[in-house]
Amino acid sequence: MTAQDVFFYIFALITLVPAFVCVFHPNILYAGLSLFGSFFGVAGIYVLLGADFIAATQVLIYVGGILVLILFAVMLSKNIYGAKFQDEKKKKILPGLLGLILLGFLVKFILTTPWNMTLTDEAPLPTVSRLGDLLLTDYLLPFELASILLLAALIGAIILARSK
Amino acid sequence: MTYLGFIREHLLTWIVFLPVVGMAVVLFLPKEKAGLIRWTSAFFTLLSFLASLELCWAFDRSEAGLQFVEKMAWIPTFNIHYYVGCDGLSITMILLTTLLSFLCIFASWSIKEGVKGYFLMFLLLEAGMLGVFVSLDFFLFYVFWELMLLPMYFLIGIWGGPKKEYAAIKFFLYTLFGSVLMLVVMLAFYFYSEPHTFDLLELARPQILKIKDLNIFGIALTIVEFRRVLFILLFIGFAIKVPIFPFHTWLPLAHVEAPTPVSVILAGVLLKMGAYGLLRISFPILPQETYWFSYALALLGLVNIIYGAFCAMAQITLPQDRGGNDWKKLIAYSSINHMGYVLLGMAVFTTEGINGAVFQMFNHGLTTAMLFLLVGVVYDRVHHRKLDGFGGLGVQVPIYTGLVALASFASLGLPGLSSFISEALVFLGSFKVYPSITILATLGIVINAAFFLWALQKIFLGPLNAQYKNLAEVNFRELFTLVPLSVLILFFGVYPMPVLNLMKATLDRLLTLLQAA
Amino acid sequence: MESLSLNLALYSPEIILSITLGFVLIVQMISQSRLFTFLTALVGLMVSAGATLAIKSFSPQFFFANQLSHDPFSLFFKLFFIIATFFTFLFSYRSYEIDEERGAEFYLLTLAVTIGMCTLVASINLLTLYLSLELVSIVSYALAGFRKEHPASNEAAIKYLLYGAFASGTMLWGLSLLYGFTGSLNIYSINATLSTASLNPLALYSMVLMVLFGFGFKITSVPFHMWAPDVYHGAPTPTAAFFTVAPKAAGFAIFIRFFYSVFANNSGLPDQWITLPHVDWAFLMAILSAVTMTLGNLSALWQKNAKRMLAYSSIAHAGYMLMGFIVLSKEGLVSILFYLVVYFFMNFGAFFVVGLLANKTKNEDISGFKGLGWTSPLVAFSMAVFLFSLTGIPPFAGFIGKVYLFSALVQKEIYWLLVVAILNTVISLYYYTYIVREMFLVKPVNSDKALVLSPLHVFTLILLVIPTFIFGLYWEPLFKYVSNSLQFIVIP
Amino acid sequence: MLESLFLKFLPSLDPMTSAMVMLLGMPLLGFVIQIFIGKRLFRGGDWVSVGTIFVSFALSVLLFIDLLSSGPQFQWTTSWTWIDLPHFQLTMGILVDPVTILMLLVITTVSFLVFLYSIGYMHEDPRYSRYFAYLSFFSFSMIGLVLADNLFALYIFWELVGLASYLLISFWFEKPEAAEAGKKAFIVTRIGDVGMFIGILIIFFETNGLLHFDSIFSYVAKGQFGGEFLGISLLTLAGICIFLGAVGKSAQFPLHIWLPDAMEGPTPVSALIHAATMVAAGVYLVTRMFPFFTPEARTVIAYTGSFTAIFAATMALTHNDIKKVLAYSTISQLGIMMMGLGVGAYVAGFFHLVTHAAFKACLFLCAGSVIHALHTQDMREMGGIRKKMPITFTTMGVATLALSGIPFFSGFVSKDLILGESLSFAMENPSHFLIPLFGFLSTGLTAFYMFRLIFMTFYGEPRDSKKFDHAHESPWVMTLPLIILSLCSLAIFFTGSPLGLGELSLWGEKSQWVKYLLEPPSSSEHPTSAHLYALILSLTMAGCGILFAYLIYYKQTLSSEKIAEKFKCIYKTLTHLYWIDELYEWAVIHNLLRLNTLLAHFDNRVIDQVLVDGWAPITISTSTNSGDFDNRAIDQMLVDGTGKVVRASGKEVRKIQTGKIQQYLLVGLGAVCGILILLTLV
Amino acid sequence: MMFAVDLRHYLVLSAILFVLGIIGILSRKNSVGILMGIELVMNSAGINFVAFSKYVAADLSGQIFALFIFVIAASEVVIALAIILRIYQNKTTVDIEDIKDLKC
Repeated sequence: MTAQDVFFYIFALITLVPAFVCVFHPNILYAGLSLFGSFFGVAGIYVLLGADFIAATQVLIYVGGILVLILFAVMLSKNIYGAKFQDEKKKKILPGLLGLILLGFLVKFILTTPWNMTLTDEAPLPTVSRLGDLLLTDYLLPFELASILLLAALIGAIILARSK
Repeated sequence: MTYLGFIREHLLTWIVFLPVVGMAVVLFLPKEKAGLIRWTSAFFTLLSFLASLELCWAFDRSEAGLQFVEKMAWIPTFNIHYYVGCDGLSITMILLTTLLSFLCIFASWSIKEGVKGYFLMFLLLEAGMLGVFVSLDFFLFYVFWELMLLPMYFLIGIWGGPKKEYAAIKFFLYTLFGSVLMLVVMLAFYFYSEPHTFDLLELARPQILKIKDLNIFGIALTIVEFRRVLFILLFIGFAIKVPIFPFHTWLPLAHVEAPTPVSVILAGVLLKMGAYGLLRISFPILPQETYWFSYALALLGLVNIIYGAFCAMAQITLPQDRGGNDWKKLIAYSSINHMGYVLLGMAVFTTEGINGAVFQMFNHGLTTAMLFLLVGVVYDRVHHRKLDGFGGLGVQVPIYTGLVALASFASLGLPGLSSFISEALVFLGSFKVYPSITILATLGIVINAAFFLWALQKIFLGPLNAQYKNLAEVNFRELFTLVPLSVLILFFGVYPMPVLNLMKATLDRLLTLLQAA
Repeated sequence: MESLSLNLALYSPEIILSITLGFVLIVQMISQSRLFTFLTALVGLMVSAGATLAIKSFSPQFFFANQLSHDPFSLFFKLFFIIATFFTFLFSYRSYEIDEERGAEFYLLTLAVTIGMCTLVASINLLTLYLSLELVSIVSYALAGFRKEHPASNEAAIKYLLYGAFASGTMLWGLSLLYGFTGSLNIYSINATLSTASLNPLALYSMVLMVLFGFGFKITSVPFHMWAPDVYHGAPTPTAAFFTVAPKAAGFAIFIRFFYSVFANNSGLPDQWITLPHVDWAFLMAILSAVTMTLGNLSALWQKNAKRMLAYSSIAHAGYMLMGFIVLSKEGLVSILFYLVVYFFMNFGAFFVVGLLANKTKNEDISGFKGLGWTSPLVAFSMAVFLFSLTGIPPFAGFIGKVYLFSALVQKEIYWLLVVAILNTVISLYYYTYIVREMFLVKPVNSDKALVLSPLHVFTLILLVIPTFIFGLYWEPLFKYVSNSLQFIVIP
Repeated sequence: MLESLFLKFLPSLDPMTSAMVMLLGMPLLGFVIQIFIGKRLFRGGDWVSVGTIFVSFALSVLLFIDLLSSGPQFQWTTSWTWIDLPHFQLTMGILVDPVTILMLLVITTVSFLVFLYSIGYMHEDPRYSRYFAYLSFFSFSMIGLVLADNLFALYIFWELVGLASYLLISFWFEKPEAAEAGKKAFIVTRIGDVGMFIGILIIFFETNGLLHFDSIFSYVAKGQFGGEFLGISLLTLAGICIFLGAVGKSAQFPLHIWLPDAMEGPTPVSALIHAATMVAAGVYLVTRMFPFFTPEARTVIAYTGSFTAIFAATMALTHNDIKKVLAYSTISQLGIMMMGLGVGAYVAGFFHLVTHAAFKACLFLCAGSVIHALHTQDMREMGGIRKKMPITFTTMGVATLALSGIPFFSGFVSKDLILGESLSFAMENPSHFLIPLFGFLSTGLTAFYMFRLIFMTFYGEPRDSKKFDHAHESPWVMTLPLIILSLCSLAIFFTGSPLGLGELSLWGEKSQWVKYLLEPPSSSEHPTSAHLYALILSLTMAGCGILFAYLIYYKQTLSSEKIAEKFKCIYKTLTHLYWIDELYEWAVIHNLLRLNTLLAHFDNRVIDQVLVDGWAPITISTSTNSGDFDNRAIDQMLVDGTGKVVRASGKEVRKIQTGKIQQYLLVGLGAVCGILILLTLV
Repeated sequence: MMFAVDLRHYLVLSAILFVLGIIGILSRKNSVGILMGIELVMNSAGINFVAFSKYVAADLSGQIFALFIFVIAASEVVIALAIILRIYQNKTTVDIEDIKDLKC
């Protein structure tokens, strides 16, 4: 078990435990806050996977953007501590069961599939410049498309959120 | 001269599409001018009728095959053609259709609201019916077949009686069910034929249908069985239209609820389509299966005869709240009975039988049309059709009584009137093959007589119901619709050959084909 | 850089659409006139359609670094989307649900969806595919909630969003597995690897199902259809009409392209495919098709709201179209394409009439149709045409569409599905004629006034009715065009 | 004579054909004119009908004279193809032979006289011209019937006379009874007709399409008519079927029920149709088809006839309606004729038809005259009008004597022949002794009830003085036919011998013209001893009958009430006509109605709501088991049909759309997991 | 060596995350909570792509995919929050259980 492995398990824990809390904690505020940890954990995983830029972006976008938005939304709604936001237990049984079945299938799939692993050498870090290259050559179209998407999403959000 | 030549070359097209032209003209007429709309429709149906007379005139009676054929590519990629023609089988039906349509226009005078829409629909209906009778391409046939449904739905649904909505949707659902089954068979024919074709004549050639074994969810169907399944599907499609027991329940309802002219068309023409379809499509294309099925067909014919007669009789015996006591329903059920003779005649593959069957189709068209027209006459005046609700009208309206009596006697198969000949031919033909069925079927004759006379008695005989002291006699317009039919009924009852001559060659050829199977 | 100009040329319809998108904003800001904005949007669409036709002359090829494919298949759908958008704009004009000052925003969002759809049908790369799919979806969520004051619209939006996000998440996972298994994002490479590798069928099925979640969501196939009635019901009518037609068509397009490229191989016979070994997704889809049409039709029977009824009907029609999908032959695919065109006119037309009526009554209840045939014969007649066409009765285009679908089944001798389909046709008649009945068989109340129609509405209506007729009587050119459009596989 | 006449006036046409067409066509012409413009003609156009029928009458007389001169071998036939299909032809043709001509003579004579009589009898009727139209139509059909040269054509006219009969019986249709009677007549005869039609079918089938009388006979004679059905040879079966037609038309047991009711029609109609001609058509048919019947079939005919004879005669005993008595008498006499034909007395049977036509027509017309005078048909309201209506009384007396079979009168001649033949038949086949027994008994009964009628009507005290006072003799148009017909009822008219015994005829064999024309030269004479016994027996029976009638109704030494009291059971049975009508009512009509109702119900409930609207098999089986369609439980179970099931399932199915997005997602995900689980399991 | 981390570990981690996200989506009453579930799902997919990118594809395509997933996640959240805000304004609730007016 190398250091990397240890880090993996640590990050996995950092990811999963808050995720668990996020899903099962009855209080939405705690759920939102725990998400913070989970996102960080994922960023850590990315680092382990040699995706430094992705990891950084993850922190920036998720933690800096999305999470803040979500928390903002949570805060906006009144009565956070009111009964309204307390989830019932019963509702979780069926989804949980289905989730477990699905998980079973997925894990079985993951473990039985002969992955076509070609990894020999570590991809050199940092990846930023190569990613930038790709984005302006092979992935130019998605890049542009994303801009349209963002524009449209922005306008859409504005339209919806703006009061009359 | 050249114009005439042009018309004659495309005579069938003219016949079919003149009503459509009429439709287009009516469409641009202002809604308020009801009279103009009526006369325009009358004019175009008359043109169509005249054209069909010309067709009859120019028709070569000794030719068994198709005449006046027109064939044009329509959808080449799907091998669909505009392919029309007529032979002895269809020409009688064309004549019947154009005649009844023309007369019905005059019976439609009592339609007071939505006149424009009514006549538009009516003309479309006529075009659809004529199209069915001239089509030689299965696809074209199907399109026309379905095309009729729409105007029929509206005609029943908008201008019908109290339960019109139910009747209309029931008719529509029923017939659509039948036709989708037909659609399946049509596509199967197309894809199993080599080369793929919708051409009914091509399909009728032996060896053209290369049907394969089939396996559906482990149920193996051999070629023979599969062909039989196809036959049955097709048969159900047509049986609903005929209608053959137990697919008949739409009929009484639709007939009763429809306005008079539409009942006339329904009984006079639409019912024939089923039988026509069997003769035109099922019989030639699947002769072996027809042969295999013939006993069942005869039995169904018998059931139709007896069952229809009993149900008609029940109109007299049942009180109204249990669905009886309705003159129109009585006639509707008698149609079921009459179509039974057609089936019986078709099922036996003898000259007399098949000629009788087709002739019976024609005659039933005349007599039942007349009966419905007559019911309409009195309904327009008193607004009910309860058999119990009349009484002694014979004193008040003798001419009307005479006409009803004539039509009723024609319908019950009195010699000297046209139906007798066709029924007798059917019996003569069927006795050779299925004596016991025929003997049972003769029971229908008695019951027929019983309920028609009973109805006559209830309505016209006995002391005059004081309510109808001022009932008006048939007027000139109504006479105009009724007299031609009575004359034809009488004429063909005495001298049927003009009609039989038209069809005998064709039917003989069909028969040879079937007997070969 | 020569290749860049070529790429841009081949991408010109979408580019023009994006430019239009910008122009719409600018024109709206400058002129403050709805009409100008409207015209700008229409002109942009027309130019884009022109561009689509113009680039037909380029030979089929991949472009944008194998992200997109230029082929008749995608061009057909691009044209389809542009026309659909065009009609949506016509529809939205003066619609009570899209209020005056927000017209530009509506055009903008719809155009963005159109760009997404146009890219989607051409994409052969998982990334572009996913991205354009999300472009379509995310903007659609906003469109569904466009009547933001209206709770139903909000509800439609949130439901659409949640379902969409869930579906795309699941699909994304599936895509990631595909990527993980083959190491490539290009669908042809994926197919190459998949068809040589020996994979556990169950694993393959899991991937198929996960991807299917996303596509099934788009085409409203059972069991991924459940969002559709609510969303179509709640969304503004023009948008709902748009949703039932365009994104669904886009879904079908990419569904076809993806499944036929990734999970199927050419069988050796021309225009025939076989599924990957051990993964009989065709049979699975056949069952889904049967269930979809049945469920859609049955649920539609009792609807009192015309829009909701049409929503269920559109589910049923998805089921019909899936019949063409499962036969694995060119005939089947052609019949889907043909049906989509026909379906566009009739379904859009039906929604259009519902919208016209709703402009007056402010709701879409079927009872609002009472006596319409007597007060506004033209509208009622058109509605009847659309509905009968949807049922599949000659001489309307819907019948021809069904004939092609059925004949695809007959050719493959899948009779059980055919029987289900014809029974469904009969059932569907019942609820379609329910509206017809209300319109014609019921006499209007005296107070009922005729619908007030602007010339534009009449024009649009006629534009929709005529093809519904024409394609029912003479569809040869359309069929030829459609079957020529079915060349989507370019051997890399 | 006839031919030369026609050659003179219509030289270009075949004289016989044109004569026949004219004979047939004249009444038709009368009908057409009357039905369309009769009302507007002078006197309601009665002269048209009378004139046209007179032409036919004259023609048939001429024809008869020709026949007498050319002898019994005369036969003339012509035919045209009527329906011509590949491998199938139906022809229409005319066959003229002695039987035809005799029938023509009877028909046209009686028709003419009745037409004449009707002018007086019907002169007040509002539908005067329509009446004549119908009469003309009847004559046309009847003439057509006897002219037909094949079974099919015969059947056509057979039905047409039925129609005419229907129209005339219910001529006074305002009376519900008349309307009812017309319908009954038509339907009951139609039952017989269907039998006949089946017979035609069998013949058509067996002979490969031969329907010509001659060709059928030669076919049968060659023994080619084979085949069996249920152990009965098809020939016999066909014969019985054909005979069924006659049973219906000639009101033989058990289809006799219509004839008494048919008396609701105007009396001249009863005379013409229901006494002289149409009802005799059955006898004519049997005569015409005589060679066709096998011995077995003939036995059936004989039994039917004899039973009908005695049966109807007993029913006539107690009736008080003058016309009904005559009607039952007609049935009885027709039975005698049938019996005669059945035992092989071909000539005698037909002979009786001819004589019966005259005296029965006379009787009816006389009755009509009485009714006309008294405005009632009930004999209990008559009496003592002998003086007031001498002509009527005399003619009726003559006809009664003829009917009773008293020497000097025609009935004696023909009836005696039949009885003699039947007796000799029974002597040859002792097991069939019932046949003559019935015959002789009926003779006695006939004499009894006829004299009862005479005594009650013409003798005694007037029972209803008011009516009596109004009574007067009828005008000459009515009495003239009476006189002519009563003259025809004299034996001398038929035999040339006043006594009526053919052996004593005055002018050679031709004076026994009926016999002369019909007797096949080869026919063997039966031993005369039988004839002698028969003569004595029948006279005795008739005498007894008259005596009883005299005692009871004239002298009233025996009280009819007392007898009735004594034989209450029998009397009651008789007054109720053996409850035959009630039996029919119960057995046929009632059950038929029930069947109808059931079927109609079946149609509504089961077919419509279950098979079509409904999910069938389970419910059907339960419903048939219970048999009671009215059952509420089934009703509630059945009402929902396929349509409703579909709609109900629609209603259920849409409930999965709960509006909760998370459930939607659950369904989707559940389906995915479900499919995966299913795949792992498979 | 079961604990030696390779592709499968990452995948299992991502699968767990995915399932957790799904459970969150299916069971949360608060619509914002559902959004969180969606984010978890997205994240798990991202992990997948990056892991495959390293182990299987040996290029950066997976990483690029992950980048775009961020973009989409962001826009989705933006739109979603706008909608939720709207609903809150109109109905003063963000409870998904209360949003069920459109049904049947």
